[in-house]
Amino acid sequence: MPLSKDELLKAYRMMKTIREFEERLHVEFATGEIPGFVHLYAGEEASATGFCMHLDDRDKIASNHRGHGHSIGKGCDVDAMMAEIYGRGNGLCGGKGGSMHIADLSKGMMGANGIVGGGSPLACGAALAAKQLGTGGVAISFFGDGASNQGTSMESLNLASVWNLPCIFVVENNGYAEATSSKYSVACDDAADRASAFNMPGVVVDGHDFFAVYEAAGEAVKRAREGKGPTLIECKLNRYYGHFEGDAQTYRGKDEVKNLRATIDCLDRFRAKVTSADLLSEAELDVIDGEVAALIDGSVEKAKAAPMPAPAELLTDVYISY
Amino acid sequence: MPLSKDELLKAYRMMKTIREFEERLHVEFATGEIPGFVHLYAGEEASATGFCMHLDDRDKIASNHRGHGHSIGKGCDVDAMMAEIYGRGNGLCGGKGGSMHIADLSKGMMGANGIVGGGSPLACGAALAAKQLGTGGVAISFFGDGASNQGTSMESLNLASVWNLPCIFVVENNGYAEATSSKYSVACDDAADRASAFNMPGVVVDGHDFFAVYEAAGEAVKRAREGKGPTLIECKLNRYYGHFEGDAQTYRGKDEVKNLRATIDCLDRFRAKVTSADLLSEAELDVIDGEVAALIDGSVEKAKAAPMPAPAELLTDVYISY
Amino acid sequence: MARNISYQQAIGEALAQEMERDETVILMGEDVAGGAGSPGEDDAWGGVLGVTKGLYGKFGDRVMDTPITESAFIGAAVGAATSGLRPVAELMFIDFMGVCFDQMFNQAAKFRYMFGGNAETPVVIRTMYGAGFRAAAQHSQCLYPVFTHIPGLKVVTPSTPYDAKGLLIQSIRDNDPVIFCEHKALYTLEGDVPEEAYAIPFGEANVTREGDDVTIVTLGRMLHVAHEAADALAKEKISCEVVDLRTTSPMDTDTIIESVENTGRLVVLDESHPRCSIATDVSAIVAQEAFGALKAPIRMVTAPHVPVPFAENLEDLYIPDAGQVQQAVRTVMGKD
Amino acid sequence: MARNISYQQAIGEALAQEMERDETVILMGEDVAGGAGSPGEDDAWGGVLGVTKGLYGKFGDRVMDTPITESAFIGAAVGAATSGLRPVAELMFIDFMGVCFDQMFNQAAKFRYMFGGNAETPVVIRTMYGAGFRAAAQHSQCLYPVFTHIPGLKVVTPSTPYDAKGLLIQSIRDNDPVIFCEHKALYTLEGDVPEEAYAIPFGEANVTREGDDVTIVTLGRMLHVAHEAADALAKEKISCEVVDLRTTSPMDTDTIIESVENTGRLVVLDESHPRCSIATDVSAIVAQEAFGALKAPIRMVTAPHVPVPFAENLEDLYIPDAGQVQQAVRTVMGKD
Ligand SMILES: Cc1ncc(C[n+]2csc(CCOP(=O)(O)OP(=O)(O)O)c2C)c(N)n1
Ligand SMILES: Cc1ncc(C[n+]2csc(CCOP(=O)(O)OP(=O)(O)O)c2C)c(N)n1
Ligand SMILES: [Mg+2]
Ligand SMILES: [Mg+2]
Repeated sequence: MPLSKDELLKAYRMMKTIREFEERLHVEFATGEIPGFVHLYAGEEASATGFCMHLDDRDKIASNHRGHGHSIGKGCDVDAMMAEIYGRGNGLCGGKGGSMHIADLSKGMMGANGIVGGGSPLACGAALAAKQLGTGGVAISFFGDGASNQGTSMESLNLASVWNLPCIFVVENNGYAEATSSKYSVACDDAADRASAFNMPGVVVDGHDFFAVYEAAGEAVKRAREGKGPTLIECKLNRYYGHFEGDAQTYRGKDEVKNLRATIDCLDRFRAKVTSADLLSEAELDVIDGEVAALIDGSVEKAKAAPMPAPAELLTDVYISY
Repeated sequence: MPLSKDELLKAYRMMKTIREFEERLHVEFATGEIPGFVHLYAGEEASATGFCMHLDDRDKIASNHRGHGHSIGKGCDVDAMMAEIYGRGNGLCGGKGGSMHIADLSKGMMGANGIVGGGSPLACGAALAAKQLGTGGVAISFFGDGASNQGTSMESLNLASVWNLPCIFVVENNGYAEATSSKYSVACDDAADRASAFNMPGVVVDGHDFFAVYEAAGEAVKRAREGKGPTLIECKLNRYYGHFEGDAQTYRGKDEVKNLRATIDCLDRFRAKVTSADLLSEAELDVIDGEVAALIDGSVEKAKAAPMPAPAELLTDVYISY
Repeated sequence: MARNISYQQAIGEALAQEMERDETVILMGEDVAGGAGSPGEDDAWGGVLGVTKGLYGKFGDRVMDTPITESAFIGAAVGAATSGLRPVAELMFIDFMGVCFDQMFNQAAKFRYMFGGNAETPVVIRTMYGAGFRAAAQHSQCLYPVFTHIPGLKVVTPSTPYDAKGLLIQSIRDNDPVIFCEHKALYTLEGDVPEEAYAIPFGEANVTREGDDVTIVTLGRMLHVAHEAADALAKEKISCEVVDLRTTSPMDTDTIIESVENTGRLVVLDESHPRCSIATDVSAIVAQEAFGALKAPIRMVTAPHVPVPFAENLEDLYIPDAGQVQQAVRTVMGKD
Repeated sequence: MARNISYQQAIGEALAQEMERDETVILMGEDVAGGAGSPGEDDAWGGVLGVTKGLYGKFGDRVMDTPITESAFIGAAVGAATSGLRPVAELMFIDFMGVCFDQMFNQAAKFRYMFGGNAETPVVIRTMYGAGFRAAAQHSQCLYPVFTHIPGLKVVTPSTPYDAKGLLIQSIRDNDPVIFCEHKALYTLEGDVPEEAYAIPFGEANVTREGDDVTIVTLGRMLHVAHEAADALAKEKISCEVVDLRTTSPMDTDTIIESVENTGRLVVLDESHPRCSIATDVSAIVAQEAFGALKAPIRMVTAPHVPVPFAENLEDLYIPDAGQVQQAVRTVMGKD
C-alpha cells in the first residue's frame, strides 16, 4: 500500500525533526550547557520513523538510551523534550529524567532507558495489556546490537512467543556498542537470525531506507494486530556521532562517518526517491526544512530561558501515596 | 572409536551408581529423615555418564539443582555425598550445602546450583581459565529445558562463542520445568535449534541411549580441546520421579512414567545392547549391580550414623580472611 | 464473618476477591496456573507451594504460567502495570531476585520519579522468604532490607493470616510497586480472617502486646518468637511491648518512637543478616529521634553474618530464637 | 617514591602492577580493551572513562572486551576465580548490578560457606558509583549498602588516590570476592601515591582528622565533604574527629567506638539513601556498643529517600553537603 502524499510529508517531517533535534544538540552540547550523558540518534532516523508511522494511540513503545528519535516518532512534544534535556522544570519529566529517561506515557512512549536491555520486558508487558484489554494495540521495543545479546532481550523474545504477544522487537544495529563492534559481540551473522530460536519471523532491513523499514514494519504491525504474534526486525544503520557526546570515535575507520553521510544518508535518500518519482517536490520538502529549523530554534531558545525545577521538586513524585 | 571393555564396565557402574543412589533416596526421603528439597536424576543417567566418561582432572562441570548424577559422574565420593544430603558434619560440604549445593572443586565439580540458569556463566569461567592457563581442559554446563530460556544461559552461549571457549552446554530436556511443559516454555522446536543463533553446532541426541550421548559428547569435547569452540547439545530424556521429592506429578500423563520405565530405560537399553553384542555378560553386569547396591547401602548406613556438624561450624567458612 | 483459615488460604482468598472485583488484576508466575502444556491434570500446581491453586480454574487466562525467565516476566508485569493492568507477579523465592532485580529497582521503583510524576506502576511482586525449611543458602534468605533500601518500592511483611489478607488487598489496590514478602514457615499458621475483603493501610505498625519495660520491634515470622519471649519474660516480671512493623517501607517510626518513649528500652528482632538491615534501621532511627528516652543501650537480635546453612542443627542455631530475645531483654534491663 | 597522581591513575597503576606480578590476574569488561573488532585505533577506549586505557597494549589477551551481558561475564569471572585465575571484572556502573546480582550474591558470595570451605573465589568486581555527574536515576546510585548486607562479600570504598591503589592491590590479592566501588567524582582527584606496590588491609578505618567534640564517620567522596565541614566548624571552635571507613565490609567498629568513646557524639555522613544503609549501620552499632559514651542523639546525614534527580539544581540538593553536616554537628553539640 503506497503512502499518501500527506503520509510522505509526515514521514519526512518526522525524520527531519529528529535530525535537526540531534544536530542541534550536538552543537549545543559542545558549549557545555547541556548536562549529563547525551546519546544522539542522527543517522538512524529512518528506523524510528518507519515504525512509528504505523502506530496510533493504542500503541506503545519502549526505548533505550538513544531515545530522542523514538520519542519524536511517537509524538512527544519537542519543546518539552528539549527542556527536559536541559533539565528544566517545564521539561517533559519536570527535569528529573533528562535525555536518558524521556517518557510520555500519555503518548504511549514508555520511556528511554539507562539500562541496556531494560526495555524489552516492559514492551512485553504493554503488549500483554493490549491483548488482555483487547485494545488492538501493539508494542515495540527498540534496542541496539549490543542490547540484543543481553539476557533480558532474549528472554523477552521467548516470552513474547510463548504468550503470542502483539510485540515487535527492533534491533537497531549501528555496528557498535560503545566502542565494541557488533561483529565481535553478536555471535551470529545477523541479529535477526535469532528469530528462529524463538519461533518468530526474523527480518533484516536496510535501516537507511525509510521505505524498506516502513514496509517491514507494516507487515510486523499487521501480524501483531491480527493476533499472529511477535516479529524480530533488524535495521542495519549507522550513527553519525559518538556513542555519547564527547566520544571522539577513534575506534571507527578513518572517514567512516564522512563516507556514510555522503552515500547512504536516510534523508538524502528519501528526498531523492520522492522527488525523482514526482511524489513530492523539492520545494515542498524545503518548506518542511524551514519549519523544522524554526521549531528546533524555538525549542532551544525556550529551554534555555526556562527556569530550573523548584527545589521542593526534589522530594515529590516518588510515591503516589505513602 | 569403540569403548574398551573397561570403559563399558565403568560406564555401567557409573549409571548404576547414580540410579541406585537416587532410588534409595526416594525411599529414604519418604521416611522423613532427609531434610530440604531433593531433586532426583533417576531416568537421566545416560546423559551425565555419556559426558563424564570423556572427562579427566583438567575438566570441570557446573551443575544444577538436579545434580547428584553429575556429581557421581565427575567422581565425587558417594559416601560424602550421601552424608551431605543427610546434613552431616562429614558430608562433602560439611553439611552446610545439602543436595542443592553439592560440590567438590578438587574433583572439578563446581557445584550443584539452586538458581536455575546459574551454572552456565560459571562454566564459561572455568573454560576461560583452562584456555588462559593452557591446561587443555574443557568445561561442561548441565542444565534443564526450563533453564535453557533463562537469560543467563543464552548470554553464556553468546559469550562462549565470542570468546571461543572450550565449553559445552548440555540441555537435559526432560520435558518439564517443575509442572510446566517444555513444549510451552521453549518457543522453538528443539532447544538445540538455538545453537545457530550463537554460531555453534547444535545437536539433538536421544538421552536414553548412552552410546548416542557418548558419541555426541566425544565430538564436542574433542572440538573444545582442539580450540574450536563451544557446542550446544540437547539430550531428550525423562525423569522418573517428581520435580522434587513430594511432588505427586499429577500434571503428567496417566502411566507416563510407568511406560517410560518399561520401554526406554537407559540402563535396560545399555544392558540389552552390550549383552546382545557380546561385549559384556549378564553376569559381569550383575556383579556391578551387587557392588553398587552394597555401596549405597553402606553410604546410607554411614550417613545416618554420622554426627551433625559441630555448632561452631555455623560461623566458619564464610570468609578466608576477614 | 471471620473464620479460622491459614496464612496461605488468606493469600489465595485475597487474590481471588481482588480478581473478582477488578478485571485488570492478573496473575503470572512459574506454575501459578498449574503447569501449562502438560498432559495430566489441569491446575495441578498452584505455584510451587500451592498458594494460587484453583485460580486458573476460576479466572482462566488471567492466570498465566511463565517460562523461567524472571527478568522477562517481572518486567512484563511492570510494563503491563504502566499500561492499564494491575499485575500480581510471583517471584517464587525472594532469593531469585538477583536474576531480575533491575526490573524491580531501576524500572518499577523509579518510573514515577524519573518521569516527573508521569507514570503509575501498580504492580505487586509476591515472594517467599525466610529460613527454617532446610532449603539452604539460596532458598532461605530474607532480603527485604535490600528492597527497603530502594526509594520507590513499598515492602510488606505480614506476620498473620489476618494481616496477609488485608495487606495483600492493599498491595493490589495501591498505585505504587509493592514487594509482598510471605514467610514460608507461616503458610500453615491459622488465624481468624474475615470473609469479606478489607485493606490494611501501609505504614501502620501493630502493637500486638502492650508492656512497660522494653519495646521489642519485630516483623514477619519473628513476631511469634517475640511473643514467645515476652511470655517467658512475663514470668520474670519483665513487661514487654511488642511492635509488629507490618511494612518496612513505609515504616511507622511514630509508633516505634512512642513505644520507646514509654518503655525507655529497645530490642530489635529481625531474621535478616545483621548489616544494613531492618534491625540497624530501627535502632538508628531511635538513636536519632528518641535518644532522650533511652535508659539503656539498644540491642539487636538478628541472624549472624553468614549464609543460611543446610544442616538442621546449624539452621536452628542460625534462626534467632526466643532465648536470644530473652537474653537481649535481660541485658537492656540490666539483669544479665 | 610518591608522586602526585589522580585516583584514576592510581587504579590503573594498581591493575598494571598486579598483572605484572601475577600472571593469573586478568581483566574483563565492556570496552576495557578499547573496543574489540572495531576498524579504527586499537585500545581506543579503556572502559567508559578510560581507567584501563593502555592495559590491552601491555597485556594483550589478558584484557578482554565483553558483550553487554553482565550476568555472563561477571559469572565467568566468578567461575574463573574458582578455577585458578584472579579476575578483575568491571561492572561499568554500580547501577547495573540489577542484571547480574545473582552471580555476585548467590554464587560468588556463598560458595565458600555452601561448599563447606571447599572453594576460594578471588574475584574483584570494580564498579563506579555516586551522584554528581548529571547522570540521573539509573547511573548515580551508591548501592554499596546492598552489597554490605550480603555475607561473603567484601566491600571497599576508597576515598583518595593513595587508598584507591592500596585497597585495589589488597582486593586483587584477597582470596574472597570483593566489590571495589569507585566514586566517579573522585577520578580526577590528585594525591600522593607511592610508585611501588603496597596493600592496605581491609577493616582498618582511617582517622583522617583528630578531634574532641564530635566523631564524623563517613566514606568515599563524602570524606571530603566531612573535612570541609570540619574546617568550617573549627572556626566555630567545634573540634571534629573524622573517620573514613575505607571498607564497609569488613567494617572497623573498634575504631568507630573508640572515637565515639572519646568525643561522646556521633554524626554519620553517607551519600546513600537513608534506609538500611551505612548510616543506619554505624548508628545502630554505636547505639548498641557505645551507648554509655553518647552525650547526645546520633545524627545521620544522607541523601533523601528518592531516586537521584537529573536537573542540576536538584542533584546538588540531593547530595549531602558540608552545610548539612555542620548543622548536624551543631545539633549534637546542642548549638542549634
Ligand atoms: C546493563 C547495562 N550495561 C551497560 C551499559 C552501558 N552502556 C550504555 S549504552 C551501551 C552500548 C549499547 O550499545 P547498543 O545496544 O548497540 O546501542 P547503541 O548505543 O549502539 O545505540 C552500553 C554498554 C548500560 N547502560 N546498561
Ligand atoms: C532463578 C530461578 N527461578 C526459579 C527457580 C525454581 N525452580 C527450581 S528447579 C525449576 C525447574 C527447572 O526446570 P528445568 O531447567 O527443566 O530442570 P529440571 O528440573 O527439569 O531438571 C524451577 C522453576 C529457581 N531455582 N531459580
Ligand atoms: Mg549499537
Ligand atoms: Mg526439565
